[in-house]
Amino acid sequence: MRNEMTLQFTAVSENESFARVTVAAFVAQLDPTMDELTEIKTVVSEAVTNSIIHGYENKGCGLVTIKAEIEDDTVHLTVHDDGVGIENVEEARQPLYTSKPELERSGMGFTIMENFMDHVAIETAPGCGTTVYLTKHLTKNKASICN
Amino acid sequence: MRNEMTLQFTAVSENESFARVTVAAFVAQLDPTMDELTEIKTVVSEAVTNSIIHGYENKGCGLVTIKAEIEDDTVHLTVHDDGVGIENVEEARQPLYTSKPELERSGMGFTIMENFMDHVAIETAPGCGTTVYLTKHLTKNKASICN
Amino acid sequence: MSLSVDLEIKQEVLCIRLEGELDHHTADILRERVTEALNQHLIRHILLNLERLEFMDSSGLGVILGRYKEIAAMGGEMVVCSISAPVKRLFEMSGMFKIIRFEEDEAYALYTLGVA
Amino acid sequence: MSLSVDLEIKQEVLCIRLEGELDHHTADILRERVTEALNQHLIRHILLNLERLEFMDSSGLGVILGRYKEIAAMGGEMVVCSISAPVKRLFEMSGMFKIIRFEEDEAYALYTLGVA
Ligand SMILES: Nc1ncnc2c1ncn2[C@@H]1O[C@H](COP(=O)(O)OP(=O)(O)O)[C@@H](O)[C@H]1O
Ligand SMILES: Nc1ncnc2c1ncn2[C@@H]1O[C@H](COP(=O)(O)OP(=O)(O)O)[C@@H](O)[C@H]1O
Repeated sequence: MRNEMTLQFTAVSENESFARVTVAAFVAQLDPTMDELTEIKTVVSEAVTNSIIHGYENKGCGLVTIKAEIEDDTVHLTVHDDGVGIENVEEARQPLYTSKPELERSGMGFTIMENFMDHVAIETAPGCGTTVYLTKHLTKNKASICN
Repeated sequence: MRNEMTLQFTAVSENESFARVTVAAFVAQLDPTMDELTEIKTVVSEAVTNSIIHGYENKGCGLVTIKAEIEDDTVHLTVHDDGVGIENVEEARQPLYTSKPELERSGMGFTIMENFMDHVAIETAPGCGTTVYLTKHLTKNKASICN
Repeated sequence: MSLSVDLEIKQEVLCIRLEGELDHHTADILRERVTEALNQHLIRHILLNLERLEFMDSSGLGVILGRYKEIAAMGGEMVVCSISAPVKRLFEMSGMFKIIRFEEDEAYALYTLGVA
Repeated sequence: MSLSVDLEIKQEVLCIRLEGELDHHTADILRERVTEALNQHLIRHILLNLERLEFMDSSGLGVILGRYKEIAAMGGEMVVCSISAPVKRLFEMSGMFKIIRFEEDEAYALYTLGVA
């Protein structure tokens, strides 16, 4: 079965929890393990928070768009903002690198995405927004493994 | 506080539950009563099901788009499909009217929307899809009522 | 969240206990299970227990009405019990209580259907 | 779902018990409550009990690190206990255990901090 959804919402921190819960509810159709669901919630939280804080610089406006596609046992997520974009992507992906230490950012967002997902790609340009592409293959149907 | 979200998904019945849970999670920010939340879930279910069954004639493709806006104590919802549209809207809104009795439809969808929401409007034309506009004013902040 | 349909036959009364969510997506499960039971067993009446139903919309009304028509065509009755306030409103709105009798709980409903 | 922060002072150890979800939106609550406690009371160490924390992301790591820096600047220690498997992975990934000591449960963690 193939299924897709797109969720778009105002870039305010109140929606961070809503966003990850919604993606989790959608992905739940594939009957993921609890760990897989937690990993997906976490990466959605990371990417959405980045759009709100970094992309839209916490201004309380702008839209974040999440697209989720499921097909067989694969989840494709894209998280997009039309914010400031990233100047140096390689630097941004370094563990512990953050451009906003004054906001007590840990600089671990991209590292967590890379650890929890099978594939992470970033499309961005200064002034042109950021899109993060995330792919995860879920463990195959649990029942059939036991056979 | 003003907040908005748009949710778009494949027109398959698997997404009916996902759609109403997502809208409920978003509206929950306004701290509605349990009854209000149930009413909102129910009308979302009605409108989305109509798009899937009637709009896209159960073909398993096409997209349904829900937009939810909250501002003060008011919830605005629109549910849109690019399906077949409605020929005679007045007839369609009649309690118990259904064009698909063979599918065991009750013909109560629009009647429920009218009963549970404060305002219902339908924009449609044959071949041009359908948009249902739904508005509900929630009871004011419960805490302040007690003061 | 899906629908679970528990069926039990007590002296020619088919007791249907629903748990979960009854909408367009899950209505088929209810229709198939009940129609199958009506075909395979000697059943006079239907008792529908909605105590553990957490959500229902007009697709639920449609499928319940469909089962009512089946049992009524065989000369039987449908009784519904343990219904939540929101579901009760849907039944009232659509005039379902004119044809489907409501009783508070399963024990009393069964009693009125002649089950000791 | 939000965050609730329960604070208790036991012999100069600030016990922080978190319940709910710690993300960017709720991190401010934790920062403000703890900084206020550190300013108003005589506190030597921090014990962070995460038993009832249901979700955490890297914003949580950031705000915990921030509190560690505050207590470390005053010469104190931070100990974390009752941590779930997913949160433990985040701590490990970011090397937090190099500076924040982990103990299984609150009673033992308090004991290691000299609270009888
Ligand atoms: N959506 C975005 N828009 C602009 N800049 C971003 C975005 N996402 C990440 N960045 C940049 O990449 C850096 C690293 O991100 P990340 O690893 O998530 O750490 P953190 O959010 O803690 O700073 C950020 O500090 C920021 O400069
Ligand atoms: N999105 C839609 N697209 C096309 N036709 C629709 C749509 N929604 C409703 N209709 C028409 O309006 C009628 C009444 O709708 P409703 O009151 O929800 O009852 P039901 O869904 O049980 O038929 C439907 O039978 C259908 O003909």
